[in-house]
Amino acid sequence: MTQVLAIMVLPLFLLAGIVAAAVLDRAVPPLVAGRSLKASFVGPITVASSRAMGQTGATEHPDTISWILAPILYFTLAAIGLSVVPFAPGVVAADLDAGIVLWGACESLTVVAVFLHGWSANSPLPLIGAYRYVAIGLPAMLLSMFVLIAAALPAQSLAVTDIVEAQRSVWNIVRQPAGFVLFLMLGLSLSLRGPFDFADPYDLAGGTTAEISGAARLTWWLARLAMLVSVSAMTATVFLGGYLGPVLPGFVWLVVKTGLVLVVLVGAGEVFARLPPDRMMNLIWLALLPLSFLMLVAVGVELLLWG
Amino acid sequence: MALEGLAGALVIAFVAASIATVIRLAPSGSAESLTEPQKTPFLGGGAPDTHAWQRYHIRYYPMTLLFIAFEMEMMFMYPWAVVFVEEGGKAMMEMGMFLAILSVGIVYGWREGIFRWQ
Amino acid sequence: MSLVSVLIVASALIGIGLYGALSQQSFVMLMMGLELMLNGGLLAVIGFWSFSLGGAPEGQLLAIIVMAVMAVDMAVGFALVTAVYRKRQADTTESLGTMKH
Amino acid sequence: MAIAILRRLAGAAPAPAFPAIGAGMRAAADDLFLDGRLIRADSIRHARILLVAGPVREADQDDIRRLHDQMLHPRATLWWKSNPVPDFAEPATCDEDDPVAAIEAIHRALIEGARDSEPDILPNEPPNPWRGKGDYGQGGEGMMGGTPYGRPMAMTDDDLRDGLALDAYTAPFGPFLPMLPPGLKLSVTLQGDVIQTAKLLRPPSAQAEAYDGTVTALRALGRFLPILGLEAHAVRCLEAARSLSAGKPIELAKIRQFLFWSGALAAIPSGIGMVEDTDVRMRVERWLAALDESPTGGLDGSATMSPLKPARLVDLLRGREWSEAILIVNSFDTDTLISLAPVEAEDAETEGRAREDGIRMDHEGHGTHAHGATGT
Amino acid sequence: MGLIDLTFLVLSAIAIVSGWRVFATDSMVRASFLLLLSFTAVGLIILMLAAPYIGIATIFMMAVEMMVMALFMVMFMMNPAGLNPMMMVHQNRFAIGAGIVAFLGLSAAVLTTDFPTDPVDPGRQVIRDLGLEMLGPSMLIFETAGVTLLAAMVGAVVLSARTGRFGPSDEGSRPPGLEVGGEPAGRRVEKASGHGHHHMHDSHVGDEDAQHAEGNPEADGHNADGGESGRRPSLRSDWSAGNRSMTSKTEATS
Repeated sequence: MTQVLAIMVLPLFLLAGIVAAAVLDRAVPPLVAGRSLKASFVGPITVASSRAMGQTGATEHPDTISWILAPILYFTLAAIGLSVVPFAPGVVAADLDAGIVLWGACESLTVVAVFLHGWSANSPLPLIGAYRYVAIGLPAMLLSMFVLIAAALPAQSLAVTDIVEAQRSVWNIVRQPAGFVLFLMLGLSLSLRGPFDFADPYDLAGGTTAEISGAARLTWWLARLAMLVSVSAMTATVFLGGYLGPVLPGFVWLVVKTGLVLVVLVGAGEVFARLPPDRMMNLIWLALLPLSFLMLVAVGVELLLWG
Repeated sequence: MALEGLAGALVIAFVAASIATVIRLAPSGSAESLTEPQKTPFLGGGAPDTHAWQRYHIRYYPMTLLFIAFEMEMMFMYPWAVVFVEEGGKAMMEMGMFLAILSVGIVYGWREGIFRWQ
Repeated sequence: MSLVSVLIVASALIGIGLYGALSQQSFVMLMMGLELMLNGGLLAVIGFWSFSLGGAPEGQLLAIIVMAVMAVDMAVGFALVTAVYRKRQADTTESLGTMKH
Repeated sequence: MAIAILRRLAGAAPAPAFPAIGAGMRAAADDLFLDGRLIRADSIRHARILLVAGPVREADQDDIRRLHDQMLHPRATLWWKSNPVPDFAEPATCDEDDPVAAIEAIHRALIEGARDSEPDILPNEPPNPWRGKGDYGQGGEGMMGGTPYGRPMAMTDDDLRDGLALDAYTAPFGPFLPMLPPGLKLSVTLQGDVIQTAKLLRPPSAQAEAYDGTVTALRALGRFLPILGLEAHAVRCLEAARSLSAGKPIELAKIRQFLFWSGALAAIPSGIGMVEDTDVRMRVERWLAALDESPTGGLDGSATMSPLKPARLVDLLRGREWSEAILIVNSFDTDTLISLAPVEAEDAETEGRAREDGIRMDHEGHGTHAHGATGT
Repeated sequence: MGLIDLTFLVLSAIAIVSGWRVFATDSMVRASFLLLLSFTAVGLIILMLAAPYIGIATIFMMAVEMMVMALFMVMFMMNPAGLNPMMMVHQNRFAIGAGIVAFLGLSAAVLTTDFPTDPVDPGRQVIRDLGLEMLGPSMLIFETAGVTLLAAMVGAVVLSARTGRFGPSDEGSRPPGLEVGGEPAGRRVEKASGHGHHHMHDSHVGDEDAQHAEGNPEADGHNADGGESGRRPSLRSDWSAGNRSMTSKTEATS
C-alpha cells in the first residue's frame, strides 16, 4: 500500500521539482550577475510554451528514432533514479535490495542517452558534444560509485532505505564530506550543468541541442531538469539523512533538503569555470578518483575502529 | 521484495516514458514540413560538404579501454560493502589488495599518458 | 517462467551470437557475437542458480566472472583492433589473412 | 482553446533572436542582449528572429540566406541598421539605437499569427540529387561512395597526433557562429575534435572599437567567459562595460573577486595561442589587470594593438582541440584578429604552408599529408 | 498465465529480437545499443530470477560496455552510420546453419534433461551470501579476477597506445584495398598532378612497394626518418608543451 502511495507521490514530486528548478534557473543567473532578482513562476511557463510551439527541426538524414528516443530515455532515467528514494519511512516506489546499483545503472544509461542525442543529429557540433560528454561522463561515474559504496558500508546494505536508516546516528555528509562534494559534481555532470556541461556548452553553439527546436528541445530541457531534481533528492537521501529530522514529518524534511541541494547545484553551475575536456578527464582520474578512494578508506577505518 | 521493487520501477518507467513521449510527439501547431535548406546542419552560415557521421577520431580511446576493465571492480565491491562490517579487518585487507592491484593499472596508464587527449 | 523456458531463451541468444561470431567480417561485429553468446551463458548460469542450485553463492560469483570475462574480452579485443588498424588500416578479419606483409 | 492559451503564454516569453553581426555592431549587439525581454539564441534553430545587425558584406550574403532558411517556422528577420540582402521580400528594418521594441512586436505578431512566417529563399533542393539513385535508392554507391541522402561521406586522412588515419571532416565554420567573432569564417578540417588544418575563408568584420582600457577589457571578458561556462559573470562584465561607457562609476573589485573564485584562470590551459610571448591565459590576465586602471586612459593600446610579428591565426589553431581553439580565437580583440588573419591568395597560402610544414617536420615530424589532401 | 510469466515472455522476446537485429542493422551505433537493449532485457529477467544484484549490475555494466563498444564501432567501421546499406558477412549460410544447429541442439538437450529442482529460498539474503563467498571460500578467485583485470588493463594500454616499448606501432601503414591489391579503401584518391612535393606520398599510397623502390627521397625521408624518429620522444613529453615550442620556433623562422 505504501508503495502505491509512493508511486503516486513520485510524479508530483518530480513535477514540483522541475518547476522549482526552472524558477531557480531563471532567478540564480541574474543574482550571480549582480542584477535585481526577478523570480517568477510565469517566466519558465512562458518559455516552455514558447518552446512547445513551432517546428521540431531536423537535419538531412538524422537517426530519427534515436533522436526521438534520447530525451525520452533521459527523462525516464531521471524518474527511475528517483524511484529508489524513500519519501518517508517505508514509502518508496521501488524498494530494491540493490537500490544504489539501480542508481548506478541510471547514471551509465544517462551517458548513453546523451551520446545518442548528439550522435543522432548528423551534424558536427552535436557530434563533438556527444563524444566529449562520454569522456567525462564515464569516469565521473566511477567517483559516484565509490562514494555510494562508502555510504553503503555503515548500512551493511545496498538498499537506499537502509542507507537512510543507518544515518540516524550521524549523517553521511559528516562521514565523508569530500564524498558529498564529489556527488554534487556528479549531479552537475548528469544534468549537464555549468562546469560539467560538456555536451551542450556555448563553445559548441548548444552542443547536442544545436539542431533541435520545438518539442524536442522542450523535452530535452525538461529531462535535464528532471535529472537535476532526481540527483538532488538522491544527494539529500544518501548524505543528508533523507526523511530523517526532528519535529516535522519525514516528507517535509526530504523536500527541504532536496530544495537545498537544488539551490546549491544551480548556484554551483553558474559560479565555477569549466575546464577543457582533456584537463577535466585528467583531473577526474588523477585527483578526484584517488580522493573518492581515500574517502572510502576513511569510512572503512572509522567503522573498524568505532563501528 | 525484489519483485515488488522491480514492479514499482517498471511502473514508474512506463509512466515517465509515456509522459515524455506525449510531450515529445505533441502536435507543434506548425504543420509545414521541413524543406531541404531548412535541414542544412548549423555551421553559422556555411554548408558542409560531407555528412558529419564519420569514423570519428576519439581522442580518449585508451582511457575507455582502461575504464571498462577498471569499472569491473565495482561488481566485486558492491557485495563486499554489504558484508564489510561483519567481516571487519579481513574484508578491508582483501579489498585493499584487490584495489591495489587495479590501481597499478591506473598508475601504469597514467605513466603511458593515456589520460591525455591522444 | 521455469528453468526450461529460461534455458531455451538462453540457447536462442547463444545461437544468434554464434551466427554473428561466425558470419561477421569485421572484428567489432564479431565481438558483438561473442558478447551475445556470453549474454546467453549468463542467463543460463543464473537460471540454474535460481531453480536448481538452491541459491548457492558460487552461482552468482560465476555470473560475475562471466561479466568480467566480457570486460576483459572487450578491453583486449578493442586494443587489438586499434593496433591492427594502426598497422593495416583494416577492420576486417580477411585483411589479416590476405595481407602477407 | 489550449492552443490559444499556449499562444498567449508564448507571446509573453522573451523573444529568442539569433544575431548575425556585421561591421561595427558587435558591442551594440552585446549590449542589446542584456535586455531581459530578449534571449540570445546560441543556434539558429533556437531562434525565432534573425537579427541582422549592421551592414552585411557582399561575401556574407549567401550565409545570411542559408541561416535564414535554417530557421524553423514561425520565423522572421529584422534588419537593424543594416542593408537588407536581395531576395528578402518586404524586409522589416529598424534604424533606431534600441530595437527591442521592434523585435518584441515582430515576435508577438509571429506568435499570434498576425504576421506570416517568412518563406524559404533558397530553392528546395538537396545539396546533391540522390533520390532514386544508387543501389538502394539512397544515392550511395557501394560502401562509401556516392552521395547518400544528398552528401558524400568523409574519407580517411592522416592525423597530426596519434597516427590513426581516420576520417577527416572538413567544413566551413562561421561567419555567424556565436562563439567565433562575427564575420570570421574558417574552413576547418577536424579529426575528432582536434583541428588538423584551418584555412581562413573570411576575416572578422571590422568593429572600430576604440581602445579604452577598462571598458575594452570588460567587453573582452564578456565575450570570453561564456566559453568557460560563466555566462552570468559575462553578463556582469558586459553590464559594467555599458555602465562605464555611459559614465556611471562601477565597482570593479567585485568582478575580479568573482572571477578569482570561479577558477577561470586555472581553467585556461597555459601555452596555447602563443603570440609575442603571450599565451591565452596571459592575455586574460592582462584584461583582469586592466580592471584596476582608471576607467579611461591608463594603459594605452600599444600593448595589445601593436603590429604583430607575422603570426597567423590558422597556424595557432593547427593541432589544437576545439575547446582550445575557441579560447585562442576569443583571446584577441577584433583588430588584432584581423591582423592575424590576412587574406592570402590561394597560391601563396599553399606555398606558405608547404614551407612551414618543412619547419614543423624538423621539430615534430608529424605527417604532411593532411594538408596535401585538403589543399587541393 | 500470470503477470510474471507475461513479463518474462515480453522480456525474452525483446532480448531475442534485439539480439537478432544487432546483425541486421546498418548503423553501428544502433547495433551497439540494440545489443544493450538485449542485455537490459536479460538483466531484468535475471532480476525476476531472484538475483536482484546480478540483474541490475548486468544492466549497469553492459550500459558502460556497450557505450564503449559504440565508440569503437564508429571509430573503426567504414560507413559507421550505415548511410549506404551494407552486408559485411562471409560464410553466411554456414553461420546461419551453425546458429540454428546450436539453438536446436541446446534446446533439445534442455528439454530432454531432467534438472534437479531446488529453487532459491525467497527470504535468502543473496547479496550478503555473495559477499561472504567472495571474501571467504572464493577469495582466490576474487583476487585472481583482480590480476586478470590488471593484465587486461596493461594489455589494452600497450596495444592501443601509439608507441609501445618497441617503437612506433604504425610504421609503414597503408590501407588495404576492398579487393586484393586494389585501391586503398575509403581513402581520398589524390590526382597525380599534386601541387607540391608533400602530395607525393598520398598519390602513391596505393602502391607502396613501387614508391619505396622509386622513392621520392624527400617524402620518404619525412615519413620514415624525420617523421617516425621525431615522434617517439614527443609521445612522452607533454603535448601542449611540444606544440608550444613548435609554434614559437615556427614564428622565429618565418
